[in-house]
Amino acid sequence: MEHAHGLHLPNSGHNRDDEASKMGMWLFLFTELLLFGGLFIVYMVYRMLNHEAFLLSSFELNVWLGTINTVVLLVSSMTIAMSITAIQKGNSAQSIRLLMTTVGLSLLFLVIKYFEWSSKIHHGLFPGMDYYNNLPKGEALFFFLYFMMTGLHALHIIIGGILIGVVAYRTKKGEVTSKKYTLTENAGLYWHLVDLIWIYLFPLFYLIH
Amino acid sequence: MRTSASTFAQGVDFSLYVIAGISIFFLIGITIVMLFFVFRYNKKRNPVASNIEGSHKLEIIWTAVPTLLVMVMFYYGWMGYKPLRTVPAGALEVTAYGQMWKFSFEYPDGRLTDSLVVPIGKPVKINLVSRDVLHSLFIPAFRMKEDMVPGKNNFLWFEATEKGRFDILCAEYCGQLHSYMLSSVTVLDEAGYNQWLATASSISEEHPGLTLLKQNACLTCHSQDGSKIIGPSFKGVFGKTEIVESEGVEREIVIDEAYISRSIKQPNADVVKGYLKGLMVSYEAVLSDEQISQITDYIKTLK
Amino acid sequence: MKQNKDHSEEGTAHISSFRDHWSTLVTLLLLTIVTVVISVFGANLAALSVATALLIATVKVIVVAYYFMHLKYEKKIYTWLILLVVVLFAAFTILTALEYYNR
Amino acid sequence: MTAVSTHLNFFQTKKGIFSWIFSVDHKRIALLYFYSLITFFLVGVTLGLLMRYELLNPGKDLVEAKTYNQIFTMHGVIMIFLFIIPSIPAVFGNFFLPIMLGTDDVSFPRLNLLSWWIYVIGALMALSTLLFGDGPADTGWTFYAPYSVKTGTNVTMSVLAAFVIGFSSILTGLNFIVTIHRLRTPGMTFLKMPLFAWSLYATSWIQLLATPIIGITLLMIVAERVLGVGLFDPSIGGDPILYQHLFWIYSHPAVYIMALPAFGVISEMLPTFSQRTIFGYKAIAFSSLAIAFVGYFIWGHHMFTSGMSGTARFVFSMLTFLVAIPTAIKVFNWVATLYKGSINVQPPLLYTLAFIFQFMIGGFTGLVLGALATDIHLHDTYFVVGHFHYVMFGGTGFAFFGALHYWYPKIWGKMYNIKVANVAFVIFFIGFNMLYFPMLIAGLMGMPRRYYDYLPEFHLPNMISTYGSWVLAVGLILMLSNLVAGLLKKNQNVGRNPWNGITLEWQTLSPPPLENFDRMPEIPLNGPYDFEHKPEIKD
Ligand code: HEA
Ligand code: HEA
Ligand code: HEC
Ligand code: CUA
Ligand SMILES: [Cu+2]
Repeated sequence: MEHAHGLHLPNSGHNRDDEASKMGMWLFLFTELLLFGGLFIVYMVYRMLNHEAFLLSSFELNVWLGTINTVVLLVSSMTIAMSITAIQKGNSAQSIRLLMTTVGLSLLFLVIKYFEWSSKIHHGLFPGMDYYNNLPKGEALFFFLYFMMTGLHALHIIIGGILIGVVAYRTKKGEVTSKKYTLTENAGLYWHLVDLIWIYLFPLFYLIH
Repeated sequence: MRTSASTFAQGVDFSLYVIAGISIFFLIGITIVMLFFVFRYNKKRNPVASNIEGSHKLEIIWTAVPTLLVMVMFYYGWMGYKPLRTVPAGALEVTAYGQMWKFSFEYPDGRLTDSLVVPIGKPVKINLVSRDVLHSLFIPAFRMKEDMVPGKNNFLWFEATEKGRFDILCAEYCGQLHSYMLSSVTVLDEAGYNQWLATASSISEEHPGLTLLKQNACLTCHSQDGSKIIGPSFKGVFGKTEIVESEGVEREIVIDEAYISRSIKQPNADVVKGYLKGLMVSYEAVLSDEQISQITDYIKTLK
Repeated sequence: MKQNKDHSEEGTAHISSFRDHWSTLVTLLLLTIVTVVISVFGANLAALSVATALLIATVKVIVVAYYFMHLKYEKKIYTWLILLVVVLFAAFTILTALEYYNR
Repeated sequence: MTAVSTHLNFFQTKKGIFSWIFSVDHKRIALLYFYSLITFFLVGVTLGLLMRYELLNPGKDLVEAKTYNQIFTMHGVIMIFLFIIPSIPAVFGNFFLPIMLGTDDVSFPRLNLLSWWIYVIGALMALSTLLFGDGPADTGWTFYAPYSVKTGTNVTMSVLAAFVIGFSSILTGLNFIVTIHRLRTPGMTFLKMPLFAWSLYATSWIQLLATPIIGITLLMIVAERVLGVGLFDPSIGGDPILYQHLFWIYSHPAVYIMALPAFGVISEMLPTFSQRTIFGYKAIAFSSLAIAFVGYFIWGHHMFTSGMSGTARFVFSMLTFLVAIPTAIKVFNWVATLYKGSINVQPPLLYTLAFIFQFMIGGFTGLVLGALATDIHLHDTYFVVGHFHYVMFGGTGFAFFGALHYWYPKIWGKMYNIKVANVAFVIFFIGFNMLYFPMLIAGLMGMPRRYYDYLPEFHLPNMISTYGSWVLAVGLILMLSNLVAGLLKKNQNVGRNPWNGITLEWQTLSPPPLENFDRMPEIPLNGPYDFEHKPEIKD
């Protein structure tokens, strides 16, 4: 590209550097953690101030759907980890299959989430709706945080799903190989982060009985 | 230059002098040393530099000394501050309300004033209540300031040591007329204060509705002369036909008693076209029905 | 420093076996079941149930990070950096809570 | 001379506007940042001038109260988010970090370009508030709830702009951290890095780990305004104090995003103009990390009068004093660096000295604010305004202009008129202190900030301050026109190393070639400022 002529430094920023991409990914995950971290602080404070209301509202959520979704995410975490193993061993076909399984699981997660949300919205619990506006303050906060946090999380699921799809496509095109699989690894890291956040969201919203 | 008229002033000023003293000493000292070096080791005088990489001894000294000094500063800051939050028992309690853009004060006997009057040499505790956004009650002469936070009870206290009239300013940005949110505190001697207490609070000739409008700061947003401030002017408003938006639907209404009452109790139910929702807060808990009808009576007179 | 060429094959990357992944998953599922059981049937534990739920969540997170995210086989610096982030976040919450507890 | 003619410098390799705005070369991106920053700086500074004119006399001089409020908000937002936070890292960091490390670019060149684009988009969003609705936000740059959720001005757009710009900052930080870890030239260990790189390293960690918090906070403001939920508005359930916590969890560390890079350039200029090694290299390097770390835990000092609990006030005040210690270490080491040097008084050194002086005033006034007793009196008065202009403008701003004078010949391969630069500096310095010192006095007298109008007793300091702003303006205009005039000169050759500096950027051509070096850079034997074993640099 632009760097066609002249001195070539050994440590050029235009070299391929897998370690750097991985490090970049980790750093990016840190910012994601703190992005959710801000919301967790809000959650903590409002829970401290509205203890009873939070307890009461959490009964509105369906523990079983939450549990199923947890399982779905955990399994998807495993499949993507396996797809890395597969590509490391040079088995791209298997890797693609595992990636697509992960995408499938992410869709399953979203479908379940959709049913959960729509039943809440049906009850008028979405911020701005009439029923919501008349809720006691603490409960309204609970549902706002519920929608904001699971919503932001779902957004991450969608982005992650698309990213994994891209990885599968590029594996198919032979751009991801057993010699060059940072992309798969990074998609995996991102996906695990989404899982990590859910691991905390789940008890905080569904299990405070 | 600075008046100090409360028991805190001394402690606060003392910690200021301690910190400023140490600071000015270092500021001048370091600046002089710096300029001296620039002069003494100028390349004309000192053509060859010596590479001195550092000195552990010096590093330790200039870590330890500032550590010590900042702890001293912290200590005096804390000592000067502690009395500010410990209210003595038996303090006179006054509630201060802040709203865009006016302070008002409520005394235990129920009288409402827009400036504070306190006796000298007696602790006074002010409970701070905000009706809309953040404000901050600031009395420079007393070295005292504390925010009025809506939905949260905050307080400050002081004991005045000097007679006179001192400024009260709003120190937390609260919107358009923040810089006009002023008031004052008058410190009287015991006798003067008791006399002030004894005078009946509303012997004025004013229309009681107007008094209410003034007391509740309605007039900071609503003019009486037809000009637009934040809300619609009260002039000629009664009986007028105007367009309001209720729950997103525009409709035409004629302003009558019921509408005014609703506008005061639920200002956001019908929002006048061209004005903003949310700025005016509900006065349902503040004004009784009787007071509202006094206000309405007064508004009717503004033709 | 060791950045003299392309870094594609720097070190030999550890390859986890499918079996490792399966056992990690089983651990995580077991932990999930424990949390759900505690909170659904152990309602009388009250505040404790939140604490245990969060504790178990933390264990799960460590498992995911360690095995799925390969932290176990990465350079130590990543572990330190993660600890840094955790310490920071803990400090944020503690300092904020300090205020609300003493309200 | 011959070397110069055979190598194309990075300006010459490609032409046309697209070769700039889509360039992945860190030097071009740095200059893109520079031109956009300076534009916003001029806008911000003009707003400052307008404010000062309004405050010349009590009562109305120029604008209405609401306009004034919008002006200071716009001024604050532009200065903080568009100028001072990106300033040194995005311009000089981008340009010189790779060169100082002896590499040819950052680790993620395309991400770097993306950061600039995000920055520009954010900036356009911020400026777009001028055009529609009720005009720019009138909340102050702090966007305190609940006012910010109630007012009718375009707060939502301003807040979204700040959110977007935050990402640019995060990505720049991420890029720098990876670059420093991965791309140092062979032989350059962490402890042989120039101090500028160290300060950028510390800064980048703050950018990376603090910015997301404000991102999410600002999104909550948007949600609150759009959906009407009561997150921070107590009349519908929320807690306004929580907003302040979240805001300052970012914004206090952010002040060190502004200050640390300035410390870095100061640590570069001092050895160069004293022609000797820096005093206490490790102390300066590690104190940057210490400041970055401790800086995370002292945000509460902005909230001493908000009704926080006594325990929290105690802890935050104490921690606040702790940051003074690493800063003190730096100041003492800098001054010691002048000792037994061979000091060459040039414009960059003048800015350096002014920096130290003014930053001390700023820092010491910070200590006054950090103490509980005095902050109760001074919080939200002009004393605070004086404090932060001293640290931000008198500190970072002066360091920025110092750095500009320092690296000017390297970036453009030309030289400005040194005499004029010195004169401009003197006017600038006098104007600056005349503008901001009276603010400290007004604050002690009790004049609150964000005041459109003031009581007559504050007239004198305000008057002096306004006159000072005019002096400052003259200085600034003279300085900038001198720099521009330098660029218009033809056929100059400043050589590789006009100041006889030692860090790697002085070993290459001025301006550098596209791949930064025309020969393998050589690092000095013992540490980056080892003037005794300075590699010979031939033109
Ligand atoms: C570049 C930006 C920058 C920097 C570096 C600092 C540095 C410091 N700041 Fe400042 N500050 C701001 C930008 C900055 N600040 C801004 C923008 C605001 C207002 C925000 C708003 O409300 O809009 C603010 C507000 C602010 C407040 C809140 C005031 C209020 O609203 O009530 C406080 C209170 O503690 C404070 C303290 C400090 C301290 C203790 C330091 C310390 O880091 C200073 C340390 C430096 C020194 C101490 C000097 C050097 C040392 C020596 C010469 C050695 C000798 C030293 C000793 C003997 C101790 N700052
Ligand atoms: C780096 C940051 C920075 C810088 C450089 C400045 C620079 C200036 N600021 Fe600053 N200021 C802030 C950051 C900064 N400010 C912040 C964060 C706030 C808080 C906002 C808030 O409360 O929310 C603030 C608030 C603030 C206030 C308080 C407002 C209030 O509380 O009511 C005032 C008042 O005087 C002020 C004045 C000035 C002036 C006169 C300048 C001077 O530097 C300006 C000097 C002028 C010149 C040097 C002009 C010369 C140039 C020209 C004339 C250009 C010609 C034009 C073209 C060619 C297009 N500022
Ligand atoms: C902070 C500013 C503010 C304050 C204080 C305020 N108002 Fe209002 N008021 C408004 C705004 C804005 C509107 C228009 C929007 C609306 O209808 O809600 C309004 C509307 C009204 C109306 C309806 C006017 C019309 O033309 O339909 C009445 C009546 C009224 N206010 C009375 C009062 C009274 C009485 C008080 C004091 C007890 C008061 N207001 C205090 C801002 C304010
Ligand atoms: Cu009320 Cu400012
Ligand atoms: Cu701060």
